[in-house]
Amino acid sequence: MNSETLIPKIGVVTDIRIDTPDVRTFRVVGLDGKKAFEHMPGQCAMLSMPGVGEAMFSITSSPTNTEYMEFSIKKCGCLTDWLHAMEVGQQITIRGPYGNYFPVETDLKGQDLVFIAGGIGLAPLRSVINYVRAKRGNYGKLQVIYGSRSKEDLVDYQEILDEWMADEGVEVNLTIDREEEGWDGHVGFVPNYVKELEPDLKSKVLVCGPPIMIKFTLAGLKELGFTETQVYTTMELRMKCGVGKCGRCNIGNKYVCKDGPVFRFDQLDELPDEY
Amino acid sequence: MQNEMTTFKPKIVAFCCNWCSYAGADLAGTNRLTYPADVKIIRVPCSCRVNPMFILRAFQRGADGVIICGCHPGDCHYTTGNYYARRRMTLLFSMLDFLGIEKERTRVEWVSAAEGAKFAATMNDFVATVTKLGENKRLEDLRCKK
Amino acid sequence: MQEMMIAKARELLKSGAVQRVLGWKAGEFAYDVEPAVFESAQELEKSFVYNDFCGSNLSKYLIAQSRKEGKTLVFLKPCDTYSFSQLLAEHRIVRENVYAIGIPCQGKTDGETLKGKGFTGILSAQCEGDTFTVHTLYGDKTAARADVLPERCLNCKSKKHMIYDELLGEDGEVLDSHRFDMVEKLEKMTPDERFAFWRGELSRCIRCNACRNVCPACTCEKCVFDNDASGIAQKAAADSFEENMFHIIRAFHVAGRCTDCGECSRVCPQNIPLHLLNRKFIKDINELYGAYQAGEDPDAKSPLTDYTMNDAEPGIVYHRGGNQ
Amino acid sequence: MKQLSLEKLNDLFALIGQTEALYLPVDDAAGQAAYRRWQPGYTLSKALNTVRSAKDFFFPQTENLVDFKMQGKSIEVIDPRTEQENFVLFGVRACDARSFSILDKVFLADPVDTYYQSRREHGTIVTLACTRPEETCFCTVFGIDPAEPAGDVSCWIEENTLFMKANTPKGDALLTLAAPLLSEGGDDAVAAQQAATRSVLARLPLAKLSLDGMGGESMLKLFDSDKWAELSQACIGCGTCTFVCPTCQCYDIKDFNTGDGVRRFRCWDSCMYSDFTRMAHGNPRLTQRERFRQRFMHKLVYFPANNHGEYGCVGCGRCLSKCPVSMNIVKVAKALEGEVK
Repeated sequence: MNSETLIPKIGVVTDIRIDTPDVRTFRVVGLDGKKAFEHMPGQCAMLSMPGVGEAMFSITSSPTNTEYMEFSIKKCGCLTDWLHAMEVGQQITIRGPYGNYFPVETDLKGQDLVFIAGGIGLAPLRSVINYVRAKRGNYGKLQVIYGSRSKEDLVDYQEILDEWMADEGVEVNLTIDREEEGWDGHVGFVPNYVKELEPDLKSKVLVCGPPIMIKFTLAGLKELGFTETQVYTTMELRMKCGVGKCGRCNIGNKYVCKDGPVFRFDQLDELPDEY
Repeated sequence: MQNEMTTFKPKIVAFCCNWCSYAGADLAGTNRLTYPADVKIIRVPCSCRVNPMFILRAFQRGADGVIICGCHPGDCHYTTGNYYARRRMTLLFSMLDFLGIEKERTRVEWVSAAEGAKFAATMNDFVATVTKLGENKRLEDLRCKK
Repeated sequence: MQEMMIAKARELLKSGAVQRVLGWKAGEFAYDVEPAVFESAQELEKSFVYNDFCGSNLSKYLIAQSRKEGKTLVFLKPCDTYSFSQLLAEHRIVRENVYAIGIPCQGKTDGETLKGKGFTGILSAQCEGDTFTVHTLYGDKTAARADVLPERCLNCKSKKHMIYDELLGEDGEVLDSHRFDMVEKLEKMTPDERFAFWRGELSRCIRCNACRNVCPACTCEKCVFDNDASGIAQKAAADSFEENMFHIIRAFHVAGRCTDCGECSRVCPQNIPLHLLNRKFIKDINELYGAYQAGEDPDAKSPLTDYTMNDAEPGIVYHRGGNQ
Repeated sequence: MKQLSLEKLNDLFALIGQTEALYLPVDDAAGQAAYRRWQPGYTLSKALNTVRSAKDFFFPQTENLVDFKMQGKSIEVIDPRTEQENFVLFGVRACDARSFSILDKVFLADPVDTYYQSRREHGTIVTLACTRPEETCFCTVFGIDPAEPAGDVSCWIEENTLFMKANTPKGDALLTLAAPLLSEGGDDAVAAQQAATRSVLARLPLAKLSLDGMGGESMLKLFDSDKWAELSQACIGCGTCTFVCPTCQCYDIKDFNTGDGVRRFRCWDSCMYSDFTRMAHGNPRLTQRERFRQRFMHKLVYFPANNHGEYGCVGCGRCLSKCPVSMNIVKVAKALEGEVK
């Protein structure tokens, strides 16, 4: 890692994709046109526009993408408003990678994987899904259960249709909260859909989404017979330094930026309920 | 030293109310009355809109003097705005003086839409006063110094 | 007095007239008395105190306490009643949920003041008559009461309670204090001297926000200095400008509402005489717009939300006050 | 052991001040001690300790991290640091000296905070033994001996003599520099003073403060304790305890638009502040109870859980004397004692 960790590098935005009305995906490379740094799926980076703010975002592109990094960002505050308003060619600052990652080379290797995401929660999982798809032989069956408020709120919808659904051995189950015209797929909340689908009890589960969805999904998984040691999630708290020093993302004796953001639910059980 | 004094051009921020003083400034312009170009006018709906923080921010960002211009008392477009502004500014200026910050760097003048000449004269006088005082040193933010 | 207060509080708790008591709780030493809520007779017996160290003003706690179910009994010293009355005038306290008992006050000292007078290693302290006896690690020492009172009590403005439901002990009178003497002294200095004085004081500020958070007049749901969108949210005194601005604006925002309770100066860890800024505003208001004491008359209009046609022009500042 | 007559103390300061920046506690306008850069005419404060801790010298309240210049769509990143000068910190008490090793565990852990590291490398710490501890002192609870303070050089002042002992190569270098003024001897005088001080230490009211049961093992039990509501009820949510604390190290990173560019600086922050954890989607610590709990849980439970049982407190007593509502870590520890039994 860069020893001057608080001094960022310059990143150039080379492409902006409009995913949903409030989510855009930004493609970022370093000044030399190459990836600013290497990362593992689930890790994060600090993006910033000087004078506007700096915030932690999960890297949504897979490490197997050798050309650039991508960040899917929902518009919800000062910095993200600014990022949504910028144009291709804009320079921003970037530092990282920060945090741990999904244990794709250890615990998850050789396993059947179930990915459960809600809304923008797909962003950190997309990195893992594409990593696993690129190294298909190392993993078992893949199932993606993804829900959003409406069809237009489904992040990466085109990629899901064109690539994931086209892949053999990848089952994609989409759902939206309410009926709408032009949608003939499943309608209902993600936790209920998970219960209906009854994923294979042998698989490892990766969950990300709004806190309330995570809570009910976990409860549903337990009802189905999953144990907490099978389920992983990735967390988000306010962060400033990214290296476990500024104290902001401290929960119990852990720092989400350094010891997280990826936790297994049995690990979270040992921590104070403050997230 | 002498040279420095003569070349010093103060940066002045003038908060002008939309209804009287801004129009007064306009009139000064159309009548081709001159006042230093270093007076930067900020249009506000009413002199009452000027938050004390605006004045301090102006000093922080390098202003050497701040002047607030509004309608004459009794003529406020919103009936009473400038009466409130009058009390506020009096107390604020007195507080700045209490902290030892030169009181001549701040001023309130009532300028109507018809008083283009008064606007120009006021600005000329204020610029002269602040020029005499020199650079604002007591309410500056060193981070904003180039 | 303490016994009377406990008896009264116990009685009102027992009868169900009040659900909780806002008072002071004994600490580790004599002086570290903390504001506390008591909900039972046992708690009162165990740790309720009223002594010479109960300086903290409880009125601001009523903003939260009066929004709880049931009534809160609060003990208010004369100067606290000014804050209570002002907060009522600003509709910050639910009056019907408060039972206010006025209690007399002979001036309150605090650990910092004692330490400033050279008492170190304080284990306990008592006051009998006008003599303070302080037991320290290094022997017992005595001091005259007047010598260990902080400035705000030496220049007490009033021993009269402005508002109460019940009074324990005698009510006092509004006093003829010398509280503006120091402001006058500063006004007589030259601007250079004043600037040097305030730079010396304000440069010690660590921006802990204790002055703001303790102030009974600072009751905004969200302070402008905590609002990122305001562009002036600052957490640290990063530059002399920031310290100046924070304190000017803090004092300005409470001008006309500050009752001069002196809590800002009491809590300042750096002992900055912040009350002088508030008193300057009070003095100016008195001189320019007529005598006004916040918290005295709940129906009076605050001077900054009021005006007359013939108010002084801001230019008056050029002609009054200190030498130039 | 080296010694120097106190009459020559100013000569010593002048000698050190010639080659390095020398900071020492002097009395400020309000009669409290504060570290100032030495200049002729300054005298060493007699106060037990400074209001602000000595952490300022390694972790200043505000510090520029990086400057940005923006033009059109491009950004230029500028490291604003200039070469760090050597400095000597004189008169640090044993508690503050310990605090540096606590801060080291945070800032020197991987990845190293180079801003902090550079200051640590360039600073020489000269400690001064306490002789008149106050009732708020409880450093002994953390195994600190204020009669034998750590640091590069340890000092004792007894009667009219300053005794000095070097503990590290940096300390040796400083005493070598001061050698022309120093003479040998003083072991007996120092030992006598230490014995006297230690007898006072044993009588301190907080010397027997028990922290049994604190630490990682009882994390959830302490976190869920219902004492927190009562303990935090008086808290006004200011940052006094945090800012006077020698071990609090949370910081914020903010941008300041200078009109010419953007200056990114870090500044002390406090977990007691309402916006400390506020995010776009909400705040996990909504009331003062949670914020208050975080500060004390961090010092008494989380920090020791990560650092082999070492607490994030040195017992300097600053929060005891400075809290506006007289709430402090001692009251918290005592209230929680019953919870873990």
